[in-house]
Formats: sequence, C-alpha cells, structure tokens
Amino acid sequence: MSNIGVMGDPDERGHFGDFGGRFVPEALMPACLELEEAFRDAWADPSFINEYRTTLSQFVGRPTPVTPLPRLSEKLGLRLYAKREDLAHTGSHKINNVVGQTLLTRRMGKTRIIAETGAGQHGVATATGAARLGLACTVFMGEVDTVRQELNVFRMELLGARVVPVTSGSRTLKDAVNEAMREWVTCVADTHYCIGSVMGPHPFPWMVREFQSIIGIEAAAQLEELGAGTPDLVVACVGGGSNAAGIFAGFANSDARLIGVEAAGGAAVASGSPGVLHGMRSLLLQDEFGQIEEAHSMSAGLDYPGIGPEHAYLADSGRAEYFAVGDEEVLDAFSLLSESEGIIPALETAHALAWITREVGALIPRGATVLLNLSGRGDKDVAQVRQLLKGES
Amino acid sequence: MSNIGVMGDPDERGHFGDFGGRFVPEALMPACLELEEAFRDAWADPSFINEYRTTLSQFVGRPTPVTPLPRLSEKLGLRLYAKREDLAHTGSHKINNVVGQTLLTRRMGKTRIIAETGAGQHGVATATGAARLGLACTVFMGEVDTVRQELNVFRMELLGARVVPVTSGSRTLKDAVNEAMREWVTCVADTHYCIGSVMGPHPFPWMVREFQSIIGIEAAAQLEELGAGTPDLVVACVGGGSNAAGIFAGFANSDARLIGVEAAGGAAVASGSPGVLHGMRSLLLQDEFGQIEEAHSMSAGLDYPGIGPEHAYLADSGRAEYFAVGDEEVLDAFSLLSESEGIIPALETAHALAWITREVGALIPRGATVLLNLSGRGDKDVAQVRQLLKGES
Amino acid sequence: MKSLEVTLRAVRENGRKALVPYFVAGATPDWVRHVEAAALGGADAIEIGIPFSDPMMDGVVIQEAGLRALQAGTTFESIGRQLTSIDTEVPLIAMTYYNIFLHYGLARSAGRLHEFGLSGAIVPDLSLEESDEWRTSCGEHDIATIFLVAPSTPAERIKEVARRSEGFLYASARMAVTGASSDQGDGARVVANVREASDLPVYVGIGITTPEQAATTAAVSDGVIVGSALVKVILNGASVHDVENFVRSFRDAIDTTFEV
Amino acid sequence: MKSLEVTLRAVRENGRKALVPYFVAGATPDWVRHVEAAALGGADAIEIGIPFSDPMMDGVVIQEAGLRALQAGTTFESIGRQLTSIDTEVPLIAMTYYNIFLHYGLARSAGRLHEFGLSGAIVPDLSLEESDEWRTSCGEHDIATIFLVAPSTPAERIKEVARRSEGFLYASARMAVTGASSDQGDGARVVANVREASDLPVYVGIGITTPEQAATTAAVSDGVIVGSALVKVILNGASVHDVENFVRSFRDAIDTTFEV
Ligand SMILES: Cc1ncc(COP(=O)(O)O)c(C=O)c1O
Ligand SMILES: Cc1ncc(COP(=O)(O)O)c(C=O)c1O
Repeated sequence: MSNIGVMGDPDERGHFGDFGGRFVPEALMPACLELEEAFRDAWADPSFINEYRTTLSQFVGRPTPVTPLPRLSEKLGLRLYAKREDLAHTGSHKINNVVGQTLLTRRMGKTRIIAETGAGQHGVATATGAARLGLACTVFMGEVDTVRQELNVFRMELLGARVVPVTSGSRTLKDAVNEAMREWVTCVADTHYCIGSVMGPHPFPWMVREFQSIIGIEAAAQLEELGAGTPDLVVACVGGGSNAAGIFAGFANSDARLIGVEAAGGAAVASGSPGVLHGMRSLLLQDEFGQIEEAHSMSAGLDYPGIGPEHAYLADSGRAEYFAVGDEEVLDAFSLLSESEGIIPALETAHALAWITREVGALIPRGATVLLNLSGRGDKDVAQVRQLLKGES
Repeated sequence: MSNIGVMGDPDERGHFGDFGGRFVPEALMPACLELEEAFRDAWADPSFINEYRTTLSQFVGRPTPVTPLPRLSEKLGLRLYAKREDLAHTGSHKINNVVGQTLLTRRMGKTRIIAETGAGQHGVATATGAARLGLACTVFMGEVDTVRQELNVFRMELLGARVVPVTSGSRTLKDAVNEAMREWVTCVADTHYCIGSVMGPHPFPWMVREFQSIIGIEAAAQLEELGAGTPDLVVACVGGGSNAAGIFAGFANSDARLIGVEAAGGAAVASGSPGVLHGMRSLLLQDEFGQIEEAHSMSAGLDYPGIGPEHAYLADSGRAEYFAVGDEEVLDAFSLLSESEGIIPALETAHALAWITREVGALIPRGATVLLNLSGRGDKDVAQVRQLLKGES
Repeated sequence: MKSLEVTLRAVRENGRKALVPYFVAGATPDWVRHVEAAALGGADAIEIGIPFSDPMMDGVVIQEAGLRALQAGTTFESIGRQLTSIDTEVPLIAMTYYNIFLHYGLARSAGRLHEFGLSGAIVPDLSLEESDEWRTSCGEHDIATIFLVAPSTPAERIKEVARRSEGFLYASARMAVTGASSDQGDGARVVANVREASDLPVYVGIGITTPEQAATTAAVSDGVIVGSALVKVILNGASVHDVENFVRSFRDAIDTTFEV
Repeated sequence: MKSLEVTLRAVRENGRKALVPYFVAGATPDWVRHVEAAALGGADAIEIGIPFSDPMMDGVVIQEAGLRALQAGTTFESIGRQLTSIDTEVPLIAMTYYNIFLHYGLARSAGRLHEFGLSGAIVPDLSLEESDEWRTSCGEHDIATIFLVAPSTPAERIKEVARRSEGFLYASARMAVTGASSDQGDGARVVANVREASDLPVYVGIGITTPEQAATTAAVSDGVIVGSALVKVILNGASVHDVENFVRSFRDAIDTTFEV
C-alpha cells in the first residue's frame, strides 16, 4: 500500500491549494466530518484495505491489464499503451470508487446509499456495489437523461436500485447532484452519498482519488513489467476527473507529463473560472453573474460544468496540463481505436485519444511512450455514434 | 501448460466416441487437414502458447476472477462461485477462442478471417481479434439477426469487419454457418473460417475446446486458492458448448459433477438425435425425415439446433449431464443474480443459474460447492429483458 | 455589533417574537412591492433571495421561483437597482449561494449589499470553516453574516457557529431543504441546544407553513422564518394585498399566542 | 463393378461425352416429367436432388429449389413414390446430404434407393474418411457411391478418392458451391490430375452454365454436369418441352464440337 497517497493530500480542511474545501449546508457538515474520519480510519486499517483490494480482485476483476497498442502505435509513430479500465466490472473505472465507498458505508453502519448519475455509468456502478453488499440504493438522474438512457435506468432497477428522475434545473447531471444533496440532508443518519467523481465537499475529492489511485499504481508497475519504463505522457479524459486522478496518482512523482483532456463544451480549465458548486471550490463554467452554465458534450460522462478541485490545483501548479477536444475529433478517435486495435472505447476515453492523435508531432514528440487511460468501454455509446455517423435514429 | 488436454483428445479423425468427425465438401478437406496440422504444431510450440497466453492476459484481461457469491449462496443454501467470463474483453468467453484462432490464422500465413454469428457475440469477438492483428474480416449473420441486433452489426463495422446478411433458410445462426462454409469453399487459400463454438468439422471442436480450456484451468487453481477445493458441481450453459467445454476441461479429471444446461427450445441432448450437420456428427434437433429444425430460445446464443460432438460424447458416456430450462425460469435467474450480487449475466448464463436455483435441494444437495461459469455479461440482453418484463418495446 | 443585530436584539428585548418572511427577488415583476407589503403586514426582518442556478438547499417551490427570476433576467445588480425604490424601515437580509458573491468578488459584494440597503447575508452553502474571508468583507460594510445550525449539528459545533453568527442564528427545524411541511420538526430541540451555547437571538426556519406552526415555534424561539409557504402563494399569483394579509396572518397568530 | 459404372464406362467407350443434368426433386409438381424430358433431350445420367434443410454445398438457385420442394412436403419416400411412374432408361443418381440417409438408416436408405430405381448416390458432405459404412450399405444394393474432387484436392488424396469412387468421379470445376458461372474454371486441371491417378470416367460440374462452356469442358473430360443453370430455368417456369430443349442445346453443343 506504500504507493497510496503519492499525490499530495489536501490540508485538513480539504484544500488543494486554492481549491477544494467543504461548501455544504450546515446539516451536512457533521456527515462530511464523520465521513472524513471514517475514511481516514479505514484507509489506515489493513483489514479495510484488504477487503477493498480483495473485492477489486475477486469482484471487479483487477488488476486490469495494460495493453500495448502495436498497430495504432505504428500508425501514429508512438509507443502507445492503454490501461484497460474498460475491462473492469460494469465497464469503467467508476466501480473502483464505488467498491471503496460501499465498503465504507457498511463500515460506518449505514444501510443505504444514494448517488447521482449522468448517462448512468456511476449509477449502474453504485447499484452494483449496493446489490453486492445488500445496501438499499437510490440513484438521482436528470429526467432528460432517464429518457436518453432508459436502458441504464432499467439496469439499475434490475440491480435493485430505485431511480429518481430529477425534474429541476436543466434536468441533467448537475441537477442530479443538487437533488442527491437535497436528499442526503434528509437521511444522512443512515445514508451515505456516494459521489461518482473527484468532486464535492471534502473528503470526497481526496477519498475518490485514493479509491481510484489503484489505476495508476497498477499501471506504473505493469509498464515496468512490460519494459516500457516511465511513460513520457500519461493521458486521461476529464469529466469530474476521477479516472485522470486515479492514473495520475501512479505517476505524480515521476517525470511523466500528466495530461487531462476535457470536452470542448465542458472545458472547466480552458473556459472556466474559480467558483463554488456542489460543495467544492474549483474551476467552473459560469456566466458573468456567477450562474453555472450547462456543459455541452456528446459524451455524457464529460457533460459536467466543473472539474475536481485537485485538477484545478494541478492545472494551477503546472504539474498537469489540460486541453480540450471537439466532437468530430472524438468520433474519429473512437473509430480509429476500434478498427486499429479491436477496442471500442467509451466516448469519454476517445477524447483522450483524440488529443493524442492531434498532437503527435506537435505537443507529443514522435516516438514518445504514451499511456492512455482507457477509462471505459464504448458499448454504451455505440447507438449514439451510429446515429451520428449514419445520420439515422 | 500441463493441464491443457485434460479432457480426452479425439481420435485422429476427430471422433469423440460416436460423435465428431469431418463431414465437409471435398473442397474443404485440405483446409481442415492443414488446419489440424497447423493447430497441432502451434499447440506444441511454446512460442505460440506464449503468444496466446500473453494476448489473453494483456488484451483480454485474463485471468478472469472467480467471484464468491455470498448473498446468493445464503439465499440458496449453497457455496456458490462464479467464473467471470463476463469480464473478458468483448463481454464473454468467445474471445478466448478468437484469440487462438486469429493467432493461428496469422501463423498459417492467411490474411483474412470469416465467421458466423447469431446474436453477434462471436461476430464482435472475431471482428475484434481480426482488428487487433490487422486481418480482413467478414461475418455472416442471418438477416433476421442483423435486424434484431443492428447495434452489434454496427459494432462489427466499427471494428472494420464486413457483415453479410444471410438470406437463406431460416435466416438465423444455422444458416449463417452454412453461408460461411459456402464462402470458405471459395477462399480457403487465404482465408480461415473462425468457428465460434466446439462444433464443425475436426479439428474445430477439439481446437476450440483447447482454446477455451483456459477457463477451467484457471478456475480450478482459483478455487484452490480461495480454499474452496474441488467443487461438487460445475455448471455451464450450452449452446454449441464452448464455454461448458472450456470450464469442464479444468475438472474432467476431478470428482466434480459436470452439468450442461441447454435452453428448452434448443435442447439437443434432451430432444435431439444423432445426425450430421455443419461438418460434424452429433446430437441435433431434426424432424422425422432428418431435416434440421430451428431452435427456439429467447437467448440467441443458445439458439442452435445442435451441440458440440464432445458434449454428445460426454452425455453418452455419462461423464457430464445435460438438462434443459425454460424461458421463465431464466428470467427469474437473470433478475436474481443481478439484485443479489450486482452482476447482470447474459441470458445464456442465466440458464445455468436457473438450473441451479431449480435443483437446490433436489439434484443439488444443500451446502454443496457449486461453480457457475458466468459465460458472459447481460448488457446485450437488457433491452430484450426489459421488453419481456415490462411488456414494452 | 452589526446594526442588524442591534435591531433584532431590540425586538427580543421588546418582548416581541420576530417574523422573517422570505422573498425570491425577481420571481415576479412586483416583488419589491411584495417586500413592502410584508413589512406592513408585520415583518421584523425580510430575507431577499438572490436567485442562483443551483440552489442546493432549496426545495421545489423556491427552485421554481428562482428559475422564474433568472429567466426574467434577474441579477445581483438588477436586484440592487430595484431595491433603491423600496419604502420600508424593516431590515433586509440577503440570502443566496456563495458562488454569487465569490464570482462578483467578496469585498465588492459586501459593499454592494450595503449600498443596496441590506444589512445581513445568509449563505447556506458557506460553511463556518470557509467563511473567514467573507466575514472579513462583511465586517467592513456592516453586513451581518448569519449562520445556520441544523438538528444534526453537535453541541460543540453549535458553540463555534453561534460565536461567529451575527444578527441571529438560523435554526433549521428539520433535516431537509426549504419547503412546506406539516409537522413541527425539531426546531424546539435545536433552539434549546443553542440556548446553552449562546444568547444570540435564534430564529427557526425550514418548513414553517401555517400561522399555527409559526405560533407554536415562536413560543420556543426568538422568531420564525417563513419561506416556501409565502413563495408558493406568490407563484400562485398573490397580489400585494394578499401578501400583506398572508404575513399579517402569521403576525397575528404569533402575537395572539403570546399576547404581546 | 456397379451397374452405373458399367453403363457410364460404356458411354465413354462409345466415344460419347456424358451429359448429366441435375434436378431438385419436388421443386415443381411436374419434376418427374422434367426428368423424362431431360432423358429425351440427350442426358446420359440424371441427378435427382433430395432436398435438405441445410444444403451447405449449394448456391442460391438450388437452395431456393430445395426450399420450394420442402415446403411442398417433399420427402425421401415421396420422391420414391413419384419416381415409380417414371418412364426412362437413363440411370438416375441421388444427390443429397448425409443426414438424410443417416437419419433414415444407412442400410435402409441404400435399399430404398435401389427400390426407387436409383443406381448411384452423391453425398457432398460425406468425406471419404467417414464413408465406410455408407459404402458398405451401398455395396449391398448396387448403389454406386460417387465422390468429388476439388481444385484444392492434392494429388495423393485424388488417388485415394478415385479409388473409392464408383460410376464416375465428380470433378469440381471451381472452389465454389453450386451456381452459375461465366468462366471455365479449373475443370481441365482437375481432370488432368485425376487422369494421372485413375481411369474412372471424370465428369466436370459446378458452374457449367452455357452449352458452349459444356462443350469446351467436355473436350477435356468424360462428361459434364449441369445443375444450377437448369434448375434456374425450371424455377422460372420452364415447361416439359423447355426442359427437353434446354438439355438438347447442351447435347448438341457437345456433340457438334466432337462430331460423334
Ligand atoms: C468511461 C468514462 N470515462 C470517464 C468519465 C468521466 O468521469 P471522470 O472524469 O470522473 O473519470 C466517465 C463518467 O461517467 C465515464 O463513464
Ligand atoms: C454469453 C454466452 N454464453 C454462452 C453462449 C453459448 O455458446 P457456447 O455454448 O459455445 O459457450 C454464447 C453464445 O453466443 C454466449 O454469448
């Protein structure tokens, strides 16, 4: 476990530099404090770590492999490797965090879990983790998303979760978070709110990063084993930033350049400014009056107007760099990986690859060793891409 | 590799007892002989085995875990474990075989691969394997299935494969096999036919079983590691029988009872009789005149009127037992695993679980240790199940 | 001591239970007239909600009012402009989410609040721990920063919060976001806990819906805050006169019970 | 030597190139009359296709004919019944897939073939290696078992196959299933290879579509088999007379070229 915590921990109030903190209604403060204490305690307890690690290996299928991508490498003139979170149970890295938080929920003696979800990835993961431990589960999902992603709604129901369509605001992810927070206030005694990315009030951004750091810890060791050494670049897509934080954690102390790729329509680093939302101070898309703007990306998982506070800090400090890519580049990258290597990536992941393909020979020197975090599989996106590429419905 | 080949090998003409053999047009005989030789040679070559194993670990994500199912175990009064082929790349065991056959294709100097597919699982797996090695790929799929499974058609296209809708006969899987064979005759010099289960002419049933035996080999070692010892029963669903053969291979020499579960509407052992189809002698659903009947199952992967010849032999010899379950039991099992353990299984897999839930206290003594082969994930089936359970479209 | 606290302590010293209605600025075109009507109806202080896109602590009624206000183009500045026409002596207290002030600039926001004639601010998502800078800015412009305590707040923490709160302490009657509720909630218990820690006036809010509830709650506290119940009436098209009557009905119920 | 082989060797000894048309039994109600017409048109032997649900070696035309036959209720026995009314001396050869015989029983099938007046059988999915039992059964009923060789069959294997084939050896002109084709294919090469291994008559089939193709192919072999081209005409509604003319056009082209 020595590697856990390689990215700097926040201060005792959850600040990563100017970002982070805990901006929640007073009613939730005790829960946040209790959670922080429970997490600190658990994360220092070998029996908890063992339970977490065992669940990841026996249930989630970890370690996920690092796959060399020889054909794409040749096409691009790189040495390209992919960390295969698409192979984790439920199809993305989201489950790593859920495993940690559900085990923690049980440890805290709580019997119910709530979560927000956009397209449904985190919702399905949470419903999965809850089913495994026999926790009651309620998932808040923007009404617009419940219609767009009705199969994921049904998936969650199959897993025994209740899905609550959120009809406030823009009826999408950001409003689902608001609604989950509103719900949490009413039931915080027996209910844990399982936030799905490195966002929200302290300790969530830190805790979720810790639960996701397994990605980077594994990947660093696997690259060594493959003889690839330390990569020149580590590239991940960024919605809230949990998969990026997780893989960065394995390389923060190395020479690797850390690259986060946002959707152009939800680029909190490129287009945002400091603000407070959902319990954290971070970079947000907002208008001149401080009203939060909706993100717009074809990729539901990146459709979030903010970014985790640690990323805001990493951007500020220069340790990580953040770029944005547009929808067309993403579609190209989606097809490219599929046909070159037999891996259909999530649209979110395709953002990271799109940046790589764009920047080879520019920001990325030819011949560089590049590690792509393949955060999820594209099965969930195939219908949408088909519609976009074929112009059919 | 010492464990490979634990199930008896067929005789030199590919017979497992009265079953198997090679019933193909003369034009294909040389290809079958060449393939047999190539496979024998490769399977004895450490460098090929190494390539196969490396691809399985780096690309497919093997070993897949064995997951204890504590909550379901308690509900059923069993010690239940699942071998998680749902976590393999592309979502089922099918890829294990594809990895073997695509590597063999390249080794034989062939540049193109063809395959049949029913719902699309094997087609997607083959397109995946082909993309990875840069092989041209054509998949034959019944026209009826291309409509039912249009997203899988698109998936294959994304992976660079050409999908040919088959308009002959019943326009489903059985006809796709016929059509692939017809195509193979025309291009056998540069093209390998990648059959998707333990069926077809020798050496396919044997070769595919060998490529799938990794499932059982891993599982036996994993159960030891978990302290579960030798299971009392090993239960797998049977379409053509490749996932069953693969897991049985790890336990054939043990005391475990081996159970194959077919769909009631495609139960070649329970309702079939000896016959010859698709290059093999086996048990087939046929009418009084020897015309092959269509199978009928809600599970596309079990919708095949035959069974691999080795299973016909195992049934004959009594080493394995075969049972059939109906659609309603399967839907119940599908929901049960989802909500009890957070794993949505493929409908095919749900057949195996349905048998287990039905037979606890009857054919399965309470307290028994049972290993379920979780052959695939249910994402592909969620839309169909939703329709069945909600009566919506 | 901030002017607001001076005023509100005086209310208590006069043996009067405070009534604090809540308005969403900009929810209707005549919202400023509603505020005046509330003052006429017997309010001791009035909360002016500045709408925010993501009102995490608010239930459906106030969300809806905020959305209407935003769609009508309401901004911090437009609210200020409209408030210059107001005709009342009753203290006005801003209520909004932290990002509004943060984005505008904390010092600048506090200054503008003062210029707009407001004397306090409630920022429900600004925790005590994160509030230093805001409190400093408010200090420079005589803006009282009012904190909440909840039924979940432990005794030790109540002490901390009460020590920093100015004007009054907002005691949340229940673990819930704003919205109407039929029961009494935990207000009495929260107030009792606060009393042990502080002599600041304690007003109870969240879910106070009827004059009777208000009266019962006022009996055990220094005042009540009426939000969603009033906003709902306004969303349903209440006239200025209706608003005055609505507030007066609460005033009367409270006063009758305590025979001031 | 089986009767069929005696007959077909005699054809060759007479300097005549054999013409073997193929019919799908039951594809049309008057299929037996078509067979008679083919005999009149100059056939030396006739293949009678027994339809099978999964005709792996057949292209679309014969698939379609087989489907029609099956849908009309055609069975092995119904074909036999209908053949009893046939009026021809030309030898008839069954062509079907192995499962039909296997399911019916091999000995029983061979016996029925003989009773139905058939003297040979082509089973394209029955490989040499799996044929022992079937050949034994055929031996007891004077049914010649005819094997195919393909362009892909190596010399050594041709020898083996030719040694077991009776009546004639079916040389596939191309790597393809049945169906019309415009080129000559590899028939000449296959025949040449066979010649080195065997003196059995060699007929070329698969893809012979026009009288000209037939004539050219006959020049380098002992005969030709015409399948899909004829079946297509029948599916398109050919009369008995049309069938006779169709077969005769092939006969004439072949005979003219070789000036028998
Ligand atoms: C596959 C995948 N990748 C990335 C993301 C973005 O989330 P994060 O930035 O927290 O990794 C999501 C969110 O749903 C996702 O599903
Ligand atoms: C998940 C899954 N399980 C089982 C099967 C049945 O095939 P087999 O019997 O060859 O394992 C299929 C076939 O598509 C499948 O997709």
